[in-house]
Amino acid sequence: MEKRIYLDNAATTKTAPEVVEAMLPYFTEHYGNPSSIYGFAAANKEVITGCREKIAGILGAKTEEIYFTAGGSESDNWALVAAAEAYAAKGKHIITSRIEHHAILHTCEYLEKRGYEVTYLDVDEAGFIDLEQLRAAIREDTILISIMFANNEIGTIQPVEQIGQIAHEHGVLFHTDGVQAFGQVPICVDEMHIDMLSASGHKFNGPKGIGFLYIRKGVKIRSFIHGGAQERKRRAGTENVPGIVGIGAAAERAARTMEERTAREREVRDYMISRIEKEIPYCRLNGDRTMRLPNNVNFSFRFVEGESLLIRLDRKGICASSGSACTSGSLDPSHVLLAIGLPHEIAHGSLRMTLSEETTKEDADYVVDALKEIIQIQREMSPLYED
Amino acid sequence: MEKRIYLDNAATTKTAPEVVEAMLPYFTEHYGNPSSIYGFAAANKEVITGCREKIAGILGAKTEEIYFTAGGSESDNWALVAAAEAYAAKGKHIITSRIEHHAILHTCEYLEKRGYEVTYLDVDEAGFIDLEQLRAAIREDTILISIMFANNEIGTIQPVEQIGQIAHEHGVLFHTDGVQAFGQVPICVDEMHIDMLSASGHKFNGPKGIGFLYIRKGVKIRSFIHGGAQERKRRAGTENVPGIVGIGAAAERAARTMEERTAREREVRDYMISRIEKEIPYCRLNGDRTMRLPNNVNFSFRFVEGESLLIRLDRKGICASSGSACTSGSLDPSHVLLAIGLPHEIAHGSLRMTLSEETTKEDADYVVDALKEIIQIQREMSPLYED
Amino acid sequence: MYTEKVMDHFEHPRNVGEIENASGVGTVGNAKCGDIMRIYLDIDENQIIRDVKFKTFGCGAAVATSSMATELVKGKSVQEAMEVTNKAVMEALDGLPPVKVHCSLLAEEAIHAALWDYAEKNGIKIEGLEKPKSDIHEGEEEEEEEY
Amino acid sequence: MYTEKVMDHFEHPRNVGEIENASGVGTVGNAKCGDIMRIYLDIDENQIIRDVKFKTFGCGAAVATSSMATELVKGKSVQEAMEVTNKAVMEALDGLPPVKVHCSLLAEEAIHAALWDYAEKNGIKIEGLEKPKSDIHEGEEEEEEEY
Ligand SMILES: Cc1ncc(COP(=O)(O)O)c(C=O)c1O
Ligand SMILES: Cc1ncc(COP(=O)(O)O)c(C=O)c1O
Ligand code: FES
Ligand code: FES
Repeated sequence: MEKRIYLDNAATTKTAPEVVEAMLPYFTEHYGNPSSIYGFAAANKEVITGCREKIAGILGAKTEEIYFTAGGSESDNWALVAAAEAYAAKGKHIITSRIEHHAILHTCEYLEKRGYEVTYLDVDEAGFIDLEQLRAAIREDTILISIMFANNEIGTIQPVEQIGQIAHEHGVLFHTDGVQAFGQVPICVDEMHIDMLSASGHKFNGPKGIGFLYIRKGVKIRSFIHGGAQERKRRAGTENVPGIVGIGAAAERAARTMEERTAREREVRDYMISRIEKEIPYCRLNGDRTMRLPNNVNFSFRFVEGESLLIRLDRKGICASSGSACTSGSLDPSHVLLAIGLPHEIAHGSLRMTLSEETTKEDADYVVDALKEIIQIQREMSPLYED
Repeated sequence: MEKRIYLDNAATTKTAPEVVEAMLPYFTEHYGNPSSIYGFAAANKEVITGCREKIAGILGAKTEEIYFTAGGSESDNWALVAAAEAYAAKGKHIITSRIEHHAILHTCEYLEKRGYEVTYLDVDEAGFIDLEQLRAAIREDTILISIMFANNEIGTIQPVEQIGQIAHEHGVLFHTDGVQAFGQVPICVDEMHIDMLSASGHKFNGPKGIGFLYIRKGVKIRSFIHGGAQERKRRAGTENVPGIVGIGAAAERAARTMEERTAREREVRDYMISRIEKEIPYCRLNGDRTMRLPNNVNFSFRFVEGESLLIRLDRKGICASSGSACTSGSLDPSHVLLAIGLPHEIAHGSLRMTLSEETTKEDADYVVDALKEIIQIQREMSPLYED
Repeated sequence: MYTEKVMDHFEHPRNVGEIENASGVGTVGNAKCGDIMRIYLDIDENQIIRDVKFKTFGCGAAVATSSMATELVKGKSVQEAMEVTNKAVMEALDGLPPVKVHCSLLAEEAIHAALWDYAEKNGIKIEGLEKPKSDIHEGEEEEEEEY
Repeated sequence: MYTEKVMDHFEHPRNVGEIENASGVGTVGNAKCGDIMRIYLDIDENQIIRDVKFKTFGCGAAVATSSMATELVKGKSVQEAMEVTNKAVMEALDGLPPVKVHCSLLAEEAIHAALWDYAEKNGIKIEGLEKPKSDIHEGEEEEEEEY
């Protein structure tokens, strides 16, 4: 096989072989519809409950507070749209941040068209929201605060517990997009005052096309996909049994390995960051140095354009991203990098590398060496660079 | 293994082993995010396009008119909600039927709460809508007609082509819930004047948690799940690559085997129907005799309650359903059976058996023999039966 | 979904049948699901339930609770029979799924209806017994969504 | 996503560099993506492009189209160079993905800007050549959703 160093684990991860193993019987053997009455299929209902239980256990939640969805985007859309509709009588104001994933931001735009008002909090140069600005933004008619747990581009981890506390002091619901955080940092929904949390299976070595939304008991949000009585009547559609089994197994695995795995990732991450900072001029680490996802490395290199950089890295077997993979269809520079104050052309030359437990120091060395060479080539070709 | 005769293929089907085989490499090898730029992952973009192409080919549609979703329920919700929003300026009236799946009916109720008006067409005793009633129901402000292709309980196949013609004569969009029809009956979106069609992978030996919505080019419906730029910006969320590969393989398989498979099913179906009608008194075949899904058998037995019947059948290794599996969480008798005019207590005693290509005549004999015995026991226990 | 006890009483229901010239007969229907249950009581001059039979058109839980309820009242005095509540029946069956709780109410109600019939016929008053409604459970179950 | 030709020109770009005392220099920027391209022309007294160099800060398509465009204009007369449109460049590269079409416009525009510079300096008029705008592609690409 050709050399491949996969450093795009924030975009998606390899489904763990043990997860696939767990899923397999549910395709061709235990394929029954869990809503059915006969034992062969009804057993799947308990299998699903078991997966719910595992995830709830990890979050310190109740089993019946976990609702399966088709992924992080659906969870985000559901949380926002359905909560907005359910609490419309109380008010129509929502607070979020400028650095949310598009699944949040575009849903907010949609809600704005439907008569809701959205406040987008600024972030500082490390990507943190300002708790005082948050406090000041809360109004009589504020119904929801949605702030992501950890950012997918720059890896910054928000002070979630304080945000939750402020929300609850003011009687406002708190949703957090935990897609990047789940499985990477410990989460406790009670201590952190989280009312809703989105997650997506394929971000923690589970399968694609499955996610969940945690909804605290008592939160009155209606369903987003209407139809059958699945998921306590809140999310219609024949249950994706193999997917649910997969996300259950992946969640358990992520929780079990978290401490050791993230310690290793952190070490390689910091090694990589320090080599780049020492050896490549005109670079800037994006995001915070410590309140940072254990596997996230994000740099801007002046006089370097991102796509070219990625293609050259690809030629050397290195898979990385520039901004969010989801937005690569668009030409706009990353809204996250602009929000932390980078000028347009510098945002353009940024590189995100997100490690996995399989990334070694040797990989890091290979990547940094390749980077040095490529960046030199690109700079020489740039009309902006005069060195 | 214990004896098992699976007659609930309208609830869900076994994922075909060749389909699982096709999916497997996309979990642990080609796991990349198709939106990524590096070759390893970008190749998945073409894989997805290939699957789109296969499905488009079967429907006589264009490749870019197929949008992947998480299943039939999402497709139905999307078609209705997003079309309603997109065409709200033209009007707020929608026409559907009384026998739609809950994914349609409950979405209509949701839209009613949001100020839309819905006309529910009646059906006759075989389950057909009345084309004259349809014509009469169309108004200036009608924006959408949504009539299912084939009913999931009684198997009745609507005169889709005429419905489409009427819709288009009046300049109204036509959506059809093809979840039960796709792979079972030939569909041509152009000849049938279909603007949108929903389908769900697990109903034709594909995986659960994946479906698609066909949207004719030019139909202006917005996205339902907002976020990343996937699916031509119309359906956000990291693509479920294994699921898409699975539904593509299953669609191809369904199309390839359709003629032979459904011929065999039809034969066993009709054999079963004729034996039941001859040998079990007080029974009634629900649905039409000829315009009927090839694998659907649906009977009402007087003085017999459905759940008891199902449990007794289960004890004999027979998996069947009473009404739609999706509604079994509810106690209401099937809205479809009530709509075709069955009294409450007779609707209650109905049995749906949906065959697969694997169902043999011997299976049919075993099932009918078991049924005779069970129904006798139940009738003897019934306070309604005086024989 | 059902316990072993429920399955046992469903598959081998006790006391199925009718009693001719019963001391009391009660038929009740469940408006929610359309199921129907009829209980026959044979009560002696000491107000002891000598025999009991039932016929049920209903779900698995309805059959099992009918069967268990008849077992529980058999040999009891009419006053003792009043203590055979749906809770008692459910406990004896090791529980029922939440969505099936209403079925056990049907059994309780059927016994009460049969006792009422007996009381009426004999001009007796049974303490705590009220005239049975025909539609006993209309709108009583909570929507799951509203917690 | 890119053709082999594009990849070839991206990985081995022709004519990278600068020309001192060039006859004409054009620098253009793409407002949409922020990319920048600069073209240097060395033109002889017969209005033949003797040499051409470029520097580009931009995506793979931008680099490849710069490279191809310089190849196409080299040795041509200034009037012939006017025919090196973005279409011609794309064809020579066996096509570009739809989302990258605007990058090829950048190359066309950079050549035009360099020619304009040359024409201005020498008081020449080149037929069909207009004064370059600085922001050439604002709001020009269609939204996919609006078909
Ligand atoms: C006619 C019809 N429409 C929609 C659906 C919903 O499909 P899914 O459960 O895959 O979301 C079903 C199946 O339950 C169906 O039979
Ligand atoms: C922070 C965040 N939220 C939401 C999503 C959307 O998740 P999915 O693509 O699984 O729908 C992603 C991943 O792309 C993400 O990183
Ligand atoms: S559902 Fe009717 S008695 Fe149980
Ligand atoms: S994306 Fe900027 S030039 Fe291609």
